[in-house]
Amino acid sequence: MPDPLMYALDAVAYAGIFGMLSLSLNLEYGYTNLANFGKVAFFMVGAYVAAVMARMKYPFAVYALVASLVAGFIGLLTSLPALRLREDFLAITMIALGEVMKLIVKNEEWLAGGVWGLSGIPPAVVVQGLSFRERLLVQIALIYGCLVACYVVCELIAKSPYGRVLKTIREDELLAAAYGKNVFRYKACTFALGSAVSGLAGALFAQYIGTVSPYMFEPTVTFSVWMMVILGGPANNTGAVLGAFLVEGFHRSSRLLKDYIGLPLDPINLQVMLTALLVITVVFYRPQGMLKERITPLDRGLLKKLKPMYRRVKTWVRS
Amino acid sequence: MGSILNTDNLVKRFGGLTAVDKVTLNVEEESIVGLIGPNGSGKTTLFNVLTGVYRPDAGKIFFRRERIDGLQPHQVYIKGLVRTFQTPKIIQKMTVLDNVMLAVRNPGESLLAALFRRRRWMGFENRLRERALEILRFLGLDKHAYTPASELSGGQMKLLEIARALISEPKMMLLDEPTAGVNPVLAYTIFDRVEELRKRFGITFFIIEHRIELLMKYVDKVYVMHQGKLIAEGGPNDVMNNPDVVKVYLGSV
Amino acid sequence: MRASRSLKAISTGLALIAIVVVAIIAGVAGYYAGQSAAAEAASAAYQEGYDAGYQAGLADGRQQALQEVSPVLPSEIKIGCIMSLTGFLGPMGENIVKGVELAVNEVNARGGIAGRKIKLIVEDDGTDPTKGLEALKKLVEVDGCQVVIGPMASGVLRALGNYTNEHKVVLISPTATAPYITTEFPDDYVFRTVGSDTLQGKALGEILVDRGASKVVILVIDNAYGVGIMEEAMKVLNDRVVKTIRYDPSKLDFTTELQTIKDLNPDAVLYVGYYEDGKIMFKQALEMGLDNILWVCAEGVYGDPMFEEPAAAKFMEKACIGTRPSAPVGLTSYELFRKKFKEAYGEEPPMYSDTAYDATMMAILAIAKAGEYDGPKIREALIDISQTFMGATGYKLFDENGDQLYQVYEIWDVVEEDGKYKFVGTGYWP
Amino acid sequence: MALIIYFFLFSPYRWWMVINWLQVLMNSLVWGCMYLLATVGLSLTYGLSRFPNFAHAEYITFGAYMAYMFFSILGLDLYLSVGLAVLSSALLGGLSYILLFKPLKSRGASLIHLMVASIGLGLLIRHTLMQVFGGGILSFKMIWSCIFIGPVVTTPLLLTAIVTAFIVAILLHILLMKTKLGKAIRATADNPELAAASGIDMDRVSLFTWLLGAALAGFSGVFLAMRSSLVPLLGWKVLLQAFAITLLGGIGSFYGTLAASFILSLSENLGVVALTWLGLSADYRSAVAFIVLVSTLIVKPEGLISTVKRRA
Repeated sequence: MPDPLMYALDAVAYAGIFGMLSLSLNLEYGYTNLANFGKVAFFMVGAYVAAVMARMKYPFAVYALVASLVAGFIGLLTSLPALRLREDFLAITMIALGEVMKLIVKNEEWLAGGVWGLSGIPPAVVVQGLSFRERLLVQIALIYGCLVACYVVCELIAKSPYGRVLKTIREDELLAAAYGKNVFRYKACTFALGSAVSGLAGALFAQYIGTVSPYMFEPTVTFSVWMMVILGGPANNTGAVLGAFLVEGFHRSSRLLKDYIGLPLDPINLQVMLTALLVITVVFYRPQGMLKERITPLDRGLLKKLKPMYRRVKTWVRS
Repeated sequence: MGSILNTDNLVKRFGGLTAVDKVTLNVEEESIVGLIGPNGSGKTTLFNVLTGVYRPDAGKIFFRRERIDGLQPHQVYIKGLVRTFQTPKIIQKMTVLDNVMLAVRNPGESLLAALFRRRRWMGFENRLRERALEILRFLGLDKHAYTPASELSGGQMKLLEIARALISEPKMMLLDEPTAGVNPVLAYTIFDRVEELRKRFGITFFIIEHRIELLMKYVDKVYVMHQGKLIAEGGPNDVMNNPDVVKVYLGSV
Repeated sequence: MRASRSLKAISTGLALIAIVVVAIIAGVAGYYAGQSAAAEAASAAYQEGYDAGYQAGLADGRQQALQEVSPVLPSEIKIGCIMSLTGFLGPMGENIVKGVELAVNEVNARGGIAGRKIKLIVEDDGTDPTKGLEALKKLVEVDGCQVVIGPMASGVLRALGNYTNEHKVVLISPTATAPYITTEFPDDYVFRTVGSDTLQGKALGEILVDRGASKVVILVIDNAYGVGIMEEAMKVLNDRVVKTIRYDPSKLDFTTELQTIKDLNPDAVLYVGYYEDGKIMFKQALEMGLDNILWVCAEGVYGDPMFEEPAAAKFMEKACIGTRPSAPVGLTSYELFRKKFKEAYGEEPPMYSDTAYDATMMAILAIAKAGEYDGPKIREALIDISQTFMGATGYKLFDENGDQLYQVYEIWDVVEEDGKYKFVGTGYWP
Repeated sequence: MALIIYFFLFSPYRWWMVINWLQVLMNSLVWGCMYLLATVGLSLTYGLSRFPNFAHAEYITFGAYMAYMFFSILGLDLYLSVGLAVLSSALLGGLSYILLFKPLKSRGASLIHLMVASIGLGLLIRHTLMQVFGGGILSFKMIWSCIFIGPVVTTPLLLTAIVTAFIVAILLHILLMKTKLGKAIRATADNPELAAASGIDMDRVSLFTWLLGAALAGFSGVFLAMRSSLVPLLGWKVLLQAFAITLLGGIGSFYGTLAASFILSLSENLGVVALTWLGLSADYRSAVAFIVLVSTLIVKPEGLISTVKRRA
């Protein structure tokens, strides 16, 4: 029976997963000015590692950890040759990496099913006797748990001296180096962290969809993530998540819309064309995105807000 | 007093162009040394070589009797050699205070510390903030401490750069045109502060400057550079009367 | 200056938000508008009752199915269709949808199922499993489809299997031939009206053996389709295979691969590919003079689009034979389908439009027999229907996996007649 | 590496004896020429405007589709349609520069924003083409008879491509070395500030380079499409190779591109030979470009012939 709420919730779950990708790109691009045009590669690595391990009946916590570690490690390894150079070199290398990684999983059947892909990946949390809605809600809880964790990590980083260094590197590498920051190490570290977060998103994605195949990881995924960050607002974590919601909502609504508006265009074509136009428009007229980067001193960060709240909760619990 | 920075036949080439040509110089501790020369004579390149931005093609650099040529910029910084830039490098999207504080090596600058051991660096951060505010007060910028750095005027940006260089407690500072684009009154203030800093903290200064008349009032020694070579050195008066220098300046005008 | 700039920034920001918000609202509103329209149509249709529907119901002696029709059916019966309209399989997808449309239009012209019109909702999956799953969710959750025709690619189908089984939605693919599709989800809601590649691989292998090829190079497209057939054919050919080459279809130059074949000097090549890469492969094979050996091809290159490239056509005429899943010899129902297709679209039915037609017809009949728009019931009805159904491509009796038990493969050859190329059948397998 | 050498020397089949090495060389030559035409524009605009234009792939595709439109749909003369296609491709390049990249640069857009915009533009062009011409395969419907030159097989089209590429290379050499405009292009790529200071009309030089680059890309698109067939991803499929060549040759360097085109096509073809004989999928062909790319970045990031400074 029709249940549009499920479709909406499904979109919410997707937005959560892509929100994590968007956060990780925000960390790389928004804070550090690293042009990672190969996001999809790390997403794919995470998904595949999770798929392989989940089929071997490892628990979610283990394979999610391994997935992010492997993705982070590959990210680190491949970015090393390009990180010392200008950002366009990283961009080109990463685009190429995305294509090559796809080639590898496609051709090495022993590794991950090759062109067949892998299916039958069990969901992370299995509770017997739940309805579809309840199961979806469990998934959403899991995904949003991870999203919140990533958000907190990103916020903590942004509001720390580490984040300050990243911003310095973003604005002026020479300045950062002249003031004692090992630019290369910071970049590599951030790239690895961003890739690890993407890997975690990939793990969530694999267990949510239940299948992985090389055809899921096309370069357009990367472009959507870029779209999310640029639309939402680089160097603003809330903006990055918001961007994920907007883009996912945009994709879904264009699929729904085409049933009621008799457009002579293919919906997927239209979707891509509009997305591309929107990106160009945003880059042109509002490069800072919908939510601007906030210029606040470090000491007015998240923790200052959280601490009283935490205290209040503590006293409430004790009383 | 010994020398703090000296170089030995330093060479830096770009393609066919020799930007720094066999430069040998010597800066005494706790002195203020000027570096002048016409545009394109290689002054900023020399600074870049000294601070590790460019690797020299030949020659040696000693800072406090230690070889520093071939080190990365951040390693040079750790040795206590700090520089400012010709066009002030200000992070527009940070507050003035953060712009100053970024100069200090902070235990919170590692990824793990940022995530887990926050309490450890927060104390450091608080102390650092006090110190930064103090330095801003000294340079008259304390009113703007919490405003975004993009709202400062050009002269204030220069001061901010000096503040940033100061907070790291350097042994020696390389100032690249500290008064470029600054009104004359502020320019004198800047040099007064430099003088004061030298006296108070014993910092050595090496300054590129175009306002020669201003520079000469403060420096102990001047180097003149032309087409990558040092063509003269000595006290302010000696240099100004050196025929080579006069020729260079008249020739270039 | 600054004020006006920030004003501009705010206004562009607001405009952006507005665009997105309007898009979302329009989507939601559109959905509810559609729902209320459907409700209106429902009351009208109920009055007409199923009597009229019975009168106008399906002919062709299928009354048995229709007698069991109960009035529980919704006023408008939605059938979903997921096809690859963009992406790598895009060109084929458009043709296959024609087969689905043909069946739906035909039934609608006769009054639909018990007077209820059938509404076909076509979604594009862009040959991407993620998009395919999203399309299926949209069809099931938003439109409430219980029967979905598609998807085309085995890889996409695989991503949908779990969801289909959980939500008890009947999925009939007219094209996905990879062997694992049905065995991976046994006793389930996934069916197909096309033979598994297990059979075709065997067919191709045996044809090669028949023709006495002792040195065979296997040249396949590097995806589930190509590799699937390759593995099955290897079981038949064993040590007759001197080399297997998997090529990347997205590369437009195969000269090096072809050169390897030429250097090996085999008796025959077993080739699996699609139109896009097939055309280039044959063109370049012709250029390299590889037309003096026998090429045995799978059905991916069967179809008139191949002749759009004259060089490929010439090569196929000279060197190629192949197999394709087809109806048994001289099947009347296929001729009927062909006639109808030609009337509707003015062209010969392209590859797989026949299986798509059959899949749709079976789905419609199953809905009619079930008398209720409900996945599990339709599934049972579908299995019943398959016992007696004779479609454009022959009997469709499903085995316990949802695979059809019989599949006949036509062996085709290409001939030239008055400067025009065409495919002719030369025999059948088995 | 050791494995490959081992395979070369001690494989019991002595397989290198059966390979027609001349044919491999011929294929490399052909592809080198195609790569050259496709990449020169990318390299020049990259050098001049200082950002990698990902939409360059779409100029290739666009040229091919335009040629198809003029030739197969409108039924014009072959040479005329190719000419028109090249012109319209140039027009597209020029327009995208004037309408998108130039204003973006003058607004002070960052390098990453330029790259993102160029990817967006590429997707826009590709999907517009898909919408107009359909996502299907189109073909020029021409048969090329084979020509045997000794043990090597080729076709008139390939010979034409080779000759064209050589003519284009010579013309480019004359343009860049002998004319004032060419000198201006090189000077601007070397040092934009200095060039502007010495009175070079930057706008005119940039615009000309973009027109020229897109025109050559469109030209290569026509050859690529005639050789195989016409699909919306035509350009994207050679983009990775194009970037590998650009970086290997040195950004903005014509001679570097010239050399790198042939180096890459040779290593790709040898790579495919090795892959098929090692029993690996020939799919890995594009990985060769990736390996070339990464090793360039590690060993000689400034490329064979450097004009642009690489470190930030």
